[in-house]
Amino acid sequence: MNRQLLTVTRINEIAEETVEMVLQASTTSGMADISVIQPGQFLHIKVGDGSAHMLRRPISVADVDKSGKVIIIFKITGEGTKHLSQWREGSELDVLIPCGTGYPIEELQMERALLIGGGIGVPPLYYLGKVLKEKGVNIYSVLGFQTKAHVFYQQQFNKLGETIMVTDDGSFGEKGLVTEHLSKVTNDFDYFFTCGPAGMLRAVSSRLADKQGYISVEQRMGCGIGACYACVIPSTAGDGSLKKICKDGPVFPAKEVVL
Amino acid sequence: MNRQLLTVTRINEIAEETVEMVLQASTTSGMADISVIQPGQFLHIKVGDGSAHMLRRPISVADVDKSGKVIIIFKITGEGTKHLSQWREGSELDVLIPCGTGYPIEELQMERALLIGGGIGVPPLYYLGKVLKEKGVNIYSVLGFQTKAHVFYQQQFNKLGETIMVTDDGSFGEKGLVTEHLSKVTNDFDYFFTCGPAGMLRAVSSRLADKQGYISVEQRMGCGIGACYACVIPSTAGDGSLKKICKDGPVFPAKEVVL
Amino acid sequence: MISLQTSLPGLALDNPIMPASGCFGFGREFGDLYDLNKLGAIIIKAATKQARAGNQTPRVAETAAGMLNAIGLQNPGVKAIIEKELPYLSQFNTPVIANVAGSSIEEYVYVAKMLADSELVAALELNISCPNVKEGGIQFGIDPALAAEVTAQVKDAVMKPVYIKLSPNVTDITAMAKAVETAGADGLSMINTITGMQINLPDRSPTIANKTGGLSGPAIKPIAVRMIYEVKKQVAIPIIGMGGITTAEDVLEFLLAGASAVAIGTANFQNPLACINIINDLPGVLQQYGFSSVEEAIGGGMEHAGISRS
Amino acid sequence: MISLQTSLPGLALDNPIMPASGCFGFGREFGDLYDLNKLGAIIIKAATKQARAGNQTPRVAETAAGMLNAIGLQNPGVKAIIEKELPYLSQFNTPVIANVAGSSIEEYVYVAKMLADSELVAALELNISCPNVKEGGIQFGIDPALAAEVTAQVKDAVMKPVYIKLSPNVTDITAMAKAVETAGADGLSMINTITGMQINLPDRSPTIANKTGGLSGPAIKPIAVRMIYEVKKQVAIPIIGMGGITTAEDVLEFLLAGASAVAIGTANFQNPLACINIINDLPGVLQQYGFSSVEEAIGGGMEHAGISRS
Ligand SMILES: Cc1cc2nc3c(=O)[nH]c(=O)nc-3n(C[C@H](O)[C@H](O)[C@H](O)COP(=O)(O)OP(=O)(O)OC[C@H]3O[C@@H](n4cnc5c(N)ncnc54)[C@H](O)[C@@H]3O)c2cc1C
Ligand SMILES: Cc1cc2nc3c(=O)[nH]c(=O)nc-3n(C[C@H](O)[C@H](O)[C@H](O)COP(=O)(O)OP(=O)(O)OC[C@H]3O[C@@H](n4cnc5c(N)ncnc54)[C@H](O)[C@@H]3O)c2cc1C
Ligand SMILES: Cc1cc2nc3c(=O)[nH]c(=O)nc-3n(C[C@H](O)[C@H](O)[C@H](O)COP(=O)(O)O)c2cc1C
Ligand SMILES: Cc1cc2nc3c(=O)[nH]c(=O)nc-3n(C[C@H](O)[C@H](O)[C@H](O)COP(=O)(O)O)c2cc1C
Ligand code: FES
Ligand code: FES
Repeated sequence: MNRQLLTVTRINEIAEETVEMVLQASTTSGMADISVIQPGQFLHIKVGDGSAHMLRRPISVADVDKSGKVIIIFKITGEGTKHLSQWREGSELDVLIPCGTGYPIEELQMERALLIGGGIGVPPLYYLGKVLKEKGVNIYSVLGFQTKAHVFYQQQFNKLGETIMVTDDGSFGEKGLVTEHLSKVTNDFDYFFTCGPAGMLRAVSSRLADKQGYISVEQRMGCGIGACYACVIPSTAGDGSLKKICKDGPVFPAKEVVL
Repeated sequence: MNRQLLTVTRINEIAEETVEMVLQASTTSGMADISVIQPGQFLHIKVGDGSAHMLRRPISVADVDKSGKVIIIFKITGEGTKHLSQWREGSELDVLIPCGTGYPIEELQMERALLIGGGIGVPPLYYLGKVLKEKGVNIYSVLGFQTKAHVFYQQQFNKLGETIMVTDDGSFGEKGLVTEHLSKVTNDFDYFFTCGPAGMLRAVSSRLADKQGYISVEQRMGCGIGACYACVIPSTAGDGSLKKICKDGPVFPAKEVVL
Repeated sequence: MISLQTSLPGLALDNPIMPASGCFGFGREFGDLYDLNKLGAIIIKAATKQARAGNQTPRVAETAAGMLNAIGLQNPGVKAIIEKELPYLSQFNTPVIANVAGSSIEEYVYVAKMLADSELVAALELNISCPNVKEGGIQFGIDPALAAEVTAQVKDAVMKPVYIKLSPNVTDITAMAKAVETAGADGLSMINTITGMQINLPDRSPTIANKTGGLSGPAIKPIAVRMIYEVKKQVAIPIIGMGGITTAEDVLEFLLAGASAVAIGTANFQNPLACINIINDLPGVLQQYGFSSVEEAIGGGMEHAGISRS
Repeated sequence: MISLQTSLPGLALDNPIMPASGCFGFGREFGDLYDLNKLGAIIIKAATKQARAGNQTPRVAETAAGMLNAIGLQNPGVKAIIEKELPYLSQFNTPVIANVAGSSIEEYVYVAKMLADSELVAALELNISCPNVKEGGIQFGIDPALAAEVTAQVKDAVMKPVYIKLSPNVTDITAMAKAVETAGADGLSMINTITGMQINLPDRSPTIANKTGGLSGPAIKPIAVRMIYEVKKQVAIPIIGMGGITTAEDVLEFLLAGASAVAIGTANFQNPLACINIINDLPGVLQQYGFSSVEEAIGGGMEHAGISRS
C-alpha cells in the first residue's frame, strides 16, 4: 500500500446518486500499485483539503485496467462523497492504494461462483467476477438495488454470466430481496461472494450457511491501514479476538466473523 | 447593504501575490447595489463553504463600472485570500455589498486632493481618485510598495494626476517611506486621503497633523455589518466612545479616531 | 404540514430558531436584511449595569471550523439598551430574550430587574459564563454554589422566566445544570464559548488582544451536543441549545440531543441570512428524517426517550 | 542550518515531531510507508495489564475539522506488546515513549514497571485522561489528588522519565498540571481528546456505539494552545503539545505557546505522511518567522519569555 496521486480522467453519474470515476496513474510507482490490486481491495481516498475532512473515505475497486487505470463506483451518501462527486476531470486525487485484503482467488479452486451484491456493494463484485471469469470460472450473479433508477452495470454483469436483477419495489427485474431469488440463478456453485448492506450480508450468510463463501464488510474507518483499531469486527474464534476490516478484511470467509 | 451573488468575470495577478478580480452583477438588485457604492466602502466576501471559513474577508472596492461591474484588488496574505485567488472565472462569489461608510465626497469642497496609499491600501484610493477627478478635483498621489514586484496601478494613477511611486528598497521610484516624499508632489492640497498599514497611517496623520484629511483603517472583523462589536476603534471624543470600523468606517476624519 | 412550534417557559415560539446573544447586536443590522418577524425569538447582546468599553482589538480570530472572540461585553449599559435599542424591536412580534451579564450578584439582579420591567422582554438569559472579562462573570459559571446563588436571587427579583447560560469550561456540566435548576432556573442555554487561544506567528503573540478568546462555530458542535445530551438526562427544565449550528440538519441533531429550541451564533457571520435559511430548510429536514413536528424530535436521540434503535 | 533538536527528560530528540498515542499503532503500518528513523520519537498505543477488546463499533465519526473516537483502549495487553510489538521498533534509533493506561493505581504501576523494564522504552506517558472507558481512567484525569497519587506511585516504581497526559475535560487544567508536577512528573503531554458526541440523524442515536467519543483534530487546536500556554506559566516541567496539529506552522504555534515537542494524531489519518511532511517543512517555517532553532521558539509566544512584541 502506498500513497499515490491519481488523475481523474472520467467522472459520470451512472445511476441515481451513483458516480463512476476513472483514475489514471501517471507514475511508474502508481502503475505498479494499480497492477497489483486484488479484487475486494479498496482505495482510501482523501476527500478534503486542510481541515475540511480529517477522515479519508474507503471505496472499493470496481475494475482495473492494465494501462494503469482503476475504476471506482460510489454513492453520494454524505458530505465526503458529495465533495468527491464534484471533482473535475484532470484534477488529482490523493489515495492510499491498494488497501486491505481481497478475495483469496489464487487459493480457491472452483468451477462455479455465485456473486450476490446489494446496491453499492455491487462494484467490487464486478472486478472479482471479471478476474474469475478470466480464470475460467462460471459466474452467476444476483444483484439487488433500491429501484430501477439505482441500477447500474447490468450489461457488464450479463457479459460475465447469468445475472438476475432485483429491486426493492420491483420497478426493475425481480421484486424483493436478493435472498428470495438466489436459487433462481443457481443452487449449484462452489463458492459464493457477497457484498452489500449489513442486513443483506446477514441474510445471505444464514441462507447459505451450508455453503462456502466470502463476505465483504463495511465499517467506519480512521486510518484505513491497520493502525487505529477503529474498524474491528469480532472473529468467530470464540477467544474474543478481533479482526481489522481495513487490513485483515474487508473480505472475510463468511464463517470467520460475527456480523 | 445586501447579500449578493456576483460572477467572477476576470481574475489576474497584477503584482507579486496581488490579485485583481472583476465581479459582475447579473440581477437588477445586484446592479443597484453596485451602482450606489461610494469610494472607501468595502465588500464582505465569503471565502469558504460549510465550515471551512466562518469569517468573511473585508476587501475594499478598487473601481466600479456603471455596467454592474466592481473591481477588487487583494493581496494573498493567508488562507482566505489564497482560497479567493483560486476562484475560477464564471463562479459566483457571495458578498455583502456595499459595506461601511466611505469618503464623504459629496460634502467636501476641494480643488486639490492628496492621495497617500501603502501597499494593499492603494486600491480604495483609485476609485476615490477617479470619482474626485470626475468632479474636477486635481489629484496628487504618493503610493508606497514593498518592492518593484509589488507595484500595481501606476498607469491608472498617472492618468488621475501627478503620482510619485515609492518602494521600501528603492527598486522602483523613490526609496523609503511615503511620508518622506509627500512634499515632492505637493504641499498645497485641501484634503488628504490615506489608506495603508497602521504604521503608515500613524506616520501620515502626525506628519499632516495641521491638514484636513481622511484615513481608512483596518481591523479584524466578525460580522462586517455592525452587529458584533469586533472591529471597534476609540474615538478622540475623550468620552471613551468607540466607533465601529465596519459601519461608521472604515473611513474616518483623521482626527476623529485614535490610531 | 410540519409544525415548527415549540414551547418553553414564557416563550411560545413559532419556530425553534433564534439568533444567539452577541452575534446579532440588537437586531437592527439584520432587520435591514430580512423580516425579524420570521425568527422564533431574538436573544440580544449582553447588558451590564454601566456602559462597558470591552476589550482591546483585535477581538476576533478565525480558527479551523470556528472563531475566537473576546469582545469583552462592550455594551452601552442596561439603561441605554432599554431606551435606545429595545424600541427598535417593538415593531416586531418576535419574543425578545435579554442577555444579562455582571460581575456581582447585585449587578445581575439590578440588570435583570431593569430588563424584566420592560414589556418588550419575554425572558432573561443570565450569562454566567462569559470567559472574556477579567472580574467576576466566569466564576459564576464554574462554581455550582455561586451559580445557584445568582439564579435564586434573580428569580426572587423578577417575574419573568430566567434561563441560565452555562459555560462549557467545566469538568462536570451536569452539576452546574442541577444546581441552577434547584435554585429555580426556568431553563438552560448551552453552550457558551470554550476558552481558546491562537498565536499569530509573525507577531509571536496571541492574535487576540485579550490573549484568550471564546471558541465558537462548527468546531465545538460535538462538545455542545454531548453536553446537552448529558444535561437533558439530569434535569427537567428545557434547554436552548447552541454551539456551531449552521444548517437545519444541525438543528435536528440538537433537538434529538434534547434541546427544545436552538440559537445560531457564528453562522450569522458567514451568512447573515443563516437563521432565515435554516428556518426555511427545517420542515424539509424534519420530514426527511420522519418527524412531523419539532416537538416530536426533541430528545428523540436519547435512549431514555423510548425511541427504538433499529 | 536550522536546528530541530529539542531535549526533554530522557529524550534527546533530533526533531520535535512524534506521532501521538493511538494514532500510529505500534509503528508497523507507517513503517511500511516511510523510514521511522526520521521521527523525533514515537508514542505507541496505550497498554493495559490485560488484553482489552475495546468498545463496540462504530468507534469513529467525522466532525467539522475533527473527529470523534471511542476505541476503548483495545490492546493485546502489556506482555504481548513487549513481546510482539516492541521488537519491531528495535530496528530504529527513534526513542519510543510507551503510553500506559489503567483503571487502578496498581494497574498503572504494574504496566509502567513492565514497560520501563524494556530497553526499548525511553520514557512513559501515563494516560490518565482516556474518556472512552467506563471504569477508572478518566477519574484520574479530573481529580488532582488522584492524578498526583498515580504519578507518585509510578515514579516510585520506575527509573525512567514519566510524562503525564492531561485531560482537557476539566475546569482548571493548571491545577492538574501543578499537582502532578509536585508529585514528581518529569513532563506533561497535553491535550488528550475532549468529550463530544455526534447524533446520526437516520438512526436517531449517537453515531459512536459508546455514545460519546473524544474530539481531536484542528477543531480543538485553539483549546490545546490555550491550555499549554496557561500551564507553561505555572509549571517548570516541559510539555509535549498536541491537539489538531497538521502543519509545520501549527508546530511553531505550539512551540511559541510553550511546548518543547509536539505529537501528531488525527493528521496521520488524513495524510499518513503527515509527520514526515511536517518535519521536512519545519526548518523553512522556523526560518520564515525568524527562528534559528526549535529551542529558540519554545515559549516565544509568551510575554514572560521576554520576547518583545512589536
Ligand atoms: C471497505 C469498504 C469499501 C467500500 N466501498 C464502497 C464502494 O465501492 N462504493 C460506495 O459507494 N461505498 C463504498 N463504501 C462505503 C463508503 O465508504 C461510504 O459510503 C462513504 O465513506 C460515506 O462517506 P460520506 O462522506 O458520503 O458520508 P458521511 O456520512 O458524511 O461520512 C461520515 C463518516 O462516516 C464514514 N462512513 C459513512 N458511511 C460509511 C459506510 N457505509 N462504510 C464505511 N464508512 C462510512 C465516512 O467514511 C466518514 O468517515 C465502502 C466502505 C468500506 C468500509
Ligand atoms: C475595510 C477593509 C478593507 C480592506 N481592503 C483590502 C483590500 O482592498 N485589499 C487587500 O488585499 N486587503 C484589504 N483588507 C485586508 C484584508 O481584509 C485582509 O488581508 C484579509 O482579510 C486577510 O485574510 P486572509 O484569509 O488572507 O488572512 P488570514 O490571516 O488567514 O485571516 C485570518 C483572519 O484575520 C483577518 N485579517 C487578517 N488580516 C487582516 C487585515 N489586515 N484587516 C482585517 N482583517 C484581517 C481575516 O479577515 C480573517 O478573519 C481590508 C481590510 C479591511 C478591514
Ligand atoms: C462575537 C461573539 C459575541 C458573543 N457575545 C455573547 C454575549 O454577549 N453573551 C452571551 O451570552 N454569549 C455571547 N456569545 C456566545 C454565543 O451566544 C454562543 O453561545 C456561542 O457563540 C456558541 O454558538 P455558535 O457556535 O453558534 O456561535 C458570543 C459569541 C460570539 C461569537
Ligand atoms: C483514534 C485515536 C486513538 C487514540 N488513542 C489514544 C491512546 O491510546 N492513548 C492516549 O493517550 N491518547 C490517545 N488518543 C489521543 C491522541 O493521542 C491525542 O492526544 C489527541 O488525538 C489530540 O491530538 P490530535 O488532534 O493531533 O489527534 C487517541 C486519539 C485518536 C484520534
Ligand atoms: S481504520 Fe484504523 S485500524 Fe482499520
Ligand atoms: S465586524 Fe461586527 S461590528 Fe464590525
